[in-house]
Amino acid sequence: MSERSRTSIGRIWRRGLIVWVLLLAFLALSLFAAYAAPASWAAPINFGIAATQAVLVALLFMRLDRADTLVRLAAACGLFWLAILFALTLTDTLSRLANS
Amino acid sequence: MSAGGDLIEKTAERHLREPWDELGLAGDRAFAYQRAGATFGIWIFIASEVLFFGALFLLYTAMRLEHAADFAIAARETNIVYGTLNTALLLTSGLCAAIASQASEQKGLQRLTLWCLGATVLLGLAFMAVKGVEYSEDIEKHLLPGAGFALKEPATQLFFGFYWLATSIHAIHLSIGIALVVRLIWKEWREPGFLFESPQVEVAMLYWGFVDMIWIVLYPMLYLDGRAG
Amino acid sequence: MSGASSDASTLANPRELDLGLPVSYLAEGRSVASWLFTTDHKRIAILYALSITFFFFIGGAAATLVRLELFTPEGNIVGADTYNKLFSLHGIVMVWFFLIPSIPTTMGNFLLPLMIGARDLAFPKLNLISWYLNMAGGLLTLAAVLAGGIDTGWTFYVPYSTVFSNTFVTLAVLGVFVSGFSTIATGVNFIATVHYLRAPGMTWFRLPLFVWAMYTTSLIFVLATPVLALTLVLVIAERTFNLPIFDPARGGDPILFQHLFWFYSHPAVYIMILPAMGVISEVITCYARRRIFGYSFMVYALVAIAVIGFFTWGHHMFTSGMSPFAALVFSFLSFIVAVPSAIKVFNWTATLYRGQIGFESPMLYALGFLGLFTMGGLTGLFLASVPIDVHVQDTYFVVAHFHYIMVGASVSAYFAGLHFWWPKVTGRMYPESWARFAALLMFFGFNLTFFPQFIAGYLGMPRRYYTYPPEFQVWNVLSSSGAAVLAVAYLMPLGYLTWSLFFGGRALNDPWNATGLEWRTTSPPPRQNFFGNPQVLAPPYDYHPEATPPGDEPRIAEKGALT
Amino acid sequence: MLDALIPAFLRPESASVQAAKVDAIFIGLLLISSAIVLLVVGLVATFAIRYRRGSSAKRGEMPTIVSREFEVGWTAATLFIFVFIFWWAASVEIGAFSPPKDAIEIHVVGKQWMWKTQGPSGTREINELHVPVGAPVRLLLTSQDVIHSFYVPAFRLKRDALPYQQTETWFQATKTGTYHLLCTEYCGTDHSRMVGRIIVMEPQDYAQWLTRQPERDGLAELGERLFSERGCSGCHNAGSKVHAPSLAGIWGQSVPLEGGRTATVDEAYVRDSILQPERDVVAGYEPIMPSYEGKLSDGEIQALTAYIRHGTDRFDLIGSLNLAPAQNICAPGQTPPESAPNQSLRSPAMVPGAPASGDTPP
Ligand code: HEA
Ligand code: HEA
Ligand code: HEC
Ligand code: CUA
Ligand SMILES: [Cu+2]
Repeated sequence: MSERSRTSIGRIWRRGLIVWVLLLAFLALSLFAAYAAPASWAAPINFGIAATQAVLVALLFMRLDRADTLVRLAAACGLFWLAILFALTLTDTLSRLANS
Repeated sequence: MSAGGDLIEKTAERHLREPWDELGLAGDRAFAYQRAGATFGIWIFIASEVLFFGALFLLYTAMRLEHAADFAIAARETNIVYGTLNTALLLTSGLCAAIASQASEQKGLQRLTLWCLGATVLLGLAFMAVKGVEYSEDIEKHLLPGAGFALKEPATQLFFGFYWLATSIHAIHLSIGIALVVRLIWKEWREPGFLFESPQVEVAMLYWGFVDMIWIVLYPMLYLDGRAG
Repeated sequence: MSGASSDASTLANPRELDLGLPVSYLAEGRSVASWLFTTDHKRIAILYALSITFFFFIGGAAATLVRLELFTPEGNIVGADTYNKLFSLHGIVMVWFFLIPSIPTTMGNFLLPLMIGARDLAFPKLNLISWYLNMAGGLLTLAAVLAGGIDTGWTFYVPYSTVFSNTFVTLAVLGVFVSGFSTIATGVNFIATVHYLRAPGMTWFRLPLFVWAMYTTSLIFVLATPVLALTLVLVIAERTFNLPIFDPARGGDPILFQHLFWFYSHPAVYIMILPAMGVISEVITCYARRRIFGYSFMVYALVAIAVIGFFTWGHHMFTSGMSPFAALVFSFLSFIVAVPSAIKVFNWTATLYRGQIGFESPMLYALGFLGLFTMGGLTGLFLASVPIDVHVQDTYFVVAHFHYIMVGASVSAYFAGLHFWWPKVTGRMYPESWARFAALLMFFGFNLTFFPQFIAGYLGMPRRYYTYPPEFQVWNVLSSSGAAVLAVAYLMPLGYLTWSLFFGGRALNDPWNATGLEWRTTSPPPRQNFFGNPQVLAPPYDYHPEATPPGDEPRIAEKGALT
Repeated sequence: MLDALIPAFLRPESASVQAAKVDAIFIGLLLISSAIVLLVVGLVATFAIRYRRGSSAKRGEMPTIVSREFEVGWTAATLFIFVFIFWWAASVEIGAFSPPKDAIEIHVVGKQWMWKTQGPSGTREINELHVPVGAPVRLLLTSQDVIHSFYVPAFRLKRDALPYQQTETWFQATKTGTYHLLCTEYCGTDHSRMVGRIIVMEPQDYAQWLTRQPERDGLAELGERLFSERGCSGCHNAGSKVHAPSLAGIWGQSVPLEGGRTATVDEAYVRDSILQPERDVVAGYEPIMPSYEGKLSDGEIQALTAYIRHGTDRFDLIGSLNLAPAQNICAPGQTPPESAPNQSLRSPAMVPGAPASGDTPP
């Protein structure tokens, strides 16, 4: 706690604003990519950008970067279980699709 | 037995104790404990919410894999101006929320905390307003699935089914977030100093951040597909 | 002998009756409001106990009518639609309003803080809210029943539930949805409690297995329930707003619904068995007077079941039109998840070795659990083999499989725990010989009810059938007779336990001579749980590290009673 | 051989190639499981008796190393057994996966609450399916409303029929006879009455049966017209708001009547139902059907009866569902015409991402 209270207002703002500018820049980038990139590239680029933005928010706005291991573990669990859901369901849908 | 009796008398005054009392923790550690517990609790809840929205995203993924072309056609019909504006609004509100949360941890920053909370609420409300306008235009354009739907490709209805569902679930989450923040402001107003180091600020702001992230993912799903070419 | 020792002067002495000690949690406030607005985990546990008992009898009454109808091959007692509503009601109520909350919210709520030496759960208010959500959900579902019922089965398969059923699906689904929040909240609460509120010395590998069971169950609560919640939202949206999601006529995929549903519902069956496993571990060690065999493996097994349980849901969909490749993947994973269950069964058996085994009623239930769980689990392996499942899917073989586990195992464990901790919870002893008789009767009635269903199922009798080809009648008559026995057996505890509340002997603090922190306080415990700061110095189940000392045995009812 | 271990009345009829294989696995599993149950229950009982409270059996500390060795040992052993069972079951499944090329192709449509089938040369049946013994039969299933499941216990065969999708399975009967056809996916009110028969015939009988199949005659066509002109369809059709029983596939069935009696649907019953509907009211329905006494001629009643007998549905399932017509139909005993396997009906491959035919997945 004491370590936290040393952070000055200036630092809080500086750090926050940098992240915010980055986020908006990414937003602009994905908007641009949606129109300019070839159709087959647009989706990967856009979802890649979205993922990057989400990571930024999680790490720097929601402060996962300084959180306890336990909290990080909780976040990781969410993602891991999400991966189970996606992987096994898509095993079925994709293998059905591939043959229809 | 006498020692036990003693203890009982003491506790009788403070009828309801916090569970972490008497865990042998020094006073301020107990407080940090409470805060850490609350943060951990909300993160577990967020993990749970990740699966809630994850299932929704899975639905999108599976349907889009099956009907890629129709989805691209349908996605072109959403209003990208509102969508982008809303994304920007939410990202900014996320900034305010993050600042509020960090400011609340420090003495002397109560005003900043309060202002940032206020800004967060306002940006959230602005998002809802834009969404409302967008919804009414969508309805005018007959983008509500069912009879009289504007597009003829069958799976475009699926896309809009997803669109309405995802955006309204997100809006419900956002409203809860707004309510939480308004409650914080109200509490501070009733009981100045409440916000300082309150675990509730952190909890509300983490929730806000999560709702933000959901929109970040929804944005390319709903607005960016099918724009090229 | 106690594994959980403490500061002797401040803790209640387990071997004495505490006559002079202050009010128990039961006596603190007698008004209705003091119950309805309590944040005491023990009182909330009692509230839950009342509500799930209520729902159990509702579900049981529906089952009784189902069995009555199936006595003959023709439909003669109720109409086809009523029958469909009955088994749907039975499944929905039993799963979501009885079995899933049963052990976690009653014994879990009551014992989790006691066992780890805490004053309460981490979020006491949230705990109370959970109960209200649970009740709200249950009442919504009951409202659906009163309004006219729901006939989709507990699985709500689309497009039947979304497009074709004209019963009160939305209301019932809403009820289940709301109760989902209740379980998520409970899960969050339990996890935070175990992480943050363990007493000094209560390390992870000193946790009683019941606490581990609660912890792993909570993981499933938190990570599986949201998917069900979303799925139910989709059903509601499709029904009420006509949004196309699964509607095949508009390109939706009904199989996707099944994936989402079973992603929750398969792990949910482990929600129903893990707590039972926790209870059994406590009971068996106490009445065998032995340390649990292979504690660490028991822990790993619980965690493994909770995690691997998420990988196997597709075994409910072998005939659904899912891709055969996926079917094989899921089949394989289903076999893998059975390994940790095997570890548990073998370890319980080994725990009996060289014990001082007594046959008090909780132990009778526990031994019954061992046999019935093994039977149910092994038939699960039949189902996990694709070619066999193709034959018996949606037949009574499946019905028998899951009743063996859910009723034979989980409900037995519930009763084992109920009897085991009854003295702690109420401060009264129940009549032991009645309890033993009920346990035996339940075991007998259970097997008579459900064993014939394996045969009927393998012979090809489909489930959810209101009328059936007459050659299956023999098995159904057996099964229905068994159900009557079972009904009597279930009514008995209701009778004698209620009796004991008023006329039962006062219980000692530790009538079974058990280890575990929950026995180191008065029966019933005070609002604050302990008199002082519990501290843990040894691993759990410290029954007799060396050879059994003579006289190390539960104080049985007579000796445990004051009068 | 092995199945002799089980008394006959506990064994379901076994009438297909697949059935024998399933039974073999079943019995194998049964043996393993019985051994396990005996082991567990035996140990529990032995310990419970020998180490009952107060018995004089010797107790003492167990050697500490034993525990770990035991754990690893039985974990490995169960894992091994499980993998073995999986391998066994899976290999049977994979082996039985794709139908032989020359299989007879039959389209099956499930519908609340009946099975409609269309076999080679367009023979249509309701709640019945005639097949020759010894010939592989490939079923292509779909549904018009909700999910149903096509189940023939004697063949150990089950496959869901999904709306707007096609699933498939196959069997090869080994014994002539009549077998249950059941619906095993819950599909609403009369789920348990969605039953029929599979009739397995000698190939020559089957060939004869094929030739005997009447086309739908003029009488039924007339009945069909009358059915809508006289307003019957207003109540009896599936989409109707009035609560009236569906007449699809009721011919020859027994229906439960108000008051606990049952009646078999035949000419007399249909005639009675039309002329004196209040006499035999179907259980669970209001007696709201008007009498047509004097409003229909005998000929018209006959036409309606013929229509009810031959199926009340327009039976153009191939057309209505846009399914490609079956290509490799052949009478049993003949060689199939050199047929390119119908690509769009290809079974899902075992390998995801296998080269797809037709349109490429996105
Ligand atoms: C508490 C509930 C519970 C539990 C714990 C389980 C446990 C298991 N279940 Fe069950 N199941 C249900 C409740 C449960 N099930 C329900 C409700 C349904 C039907 C839902 C519906 O359709 O309505 C169902 C349906 C169901 C199906 C689908 C059937 C169908 O509809 O076609 C399958 C298929 O694989 C299956 C498999 C298994 C397996 C492999 C396990 C395993 O976890 C079992 C593991 C345990 C053991 C194996 C026993 C102990 C082991 C030993 C003693 C080791 C020695 C053994 C050997 C060496 C062989 N279950
Ligand atoms: C947790 C779970 C649970 C429990 C405890 C039970 C308990 C029982 N179930 Fe269960 N059952 C399910 C979960 C459960 N069931 C599920 C999920 C389904 C699938 C539903 C679906 O298909 O969607 C199902 C389906 C199901 C069927 C299949 C219906 C069908 O497919 O058509 C049958 C049939 O025999 C049955 C019977 C019983 C019986 C006899 C009991 C007995 O153990 C109950 C005993 C209890 C009592 C009898 C109550 C006590 C006494 C009274 C209330 C007094 C009144 C009675 C008398 C005077 C006799 N159940
Ligand atoms: C007003 C609605 C209505 C109309 C019009 C009507 N029916 Fe019915 N029908 C019913 C109802 C309700 C029942 C069930 C109760 C009963 O048996 O009387 C029924 C029963 C029957 C049955 C017995 C069904 C069974 O499952 O056993 C037959 C056959 C039948 N109708 C034929 C006809 C024919 C042919 C016509 C037209 C000439 C017709 N109905 C017109 C409502 C109607
Ligand atoms: Cu069709 Cu059940
Ligand atoms: Cu399962």
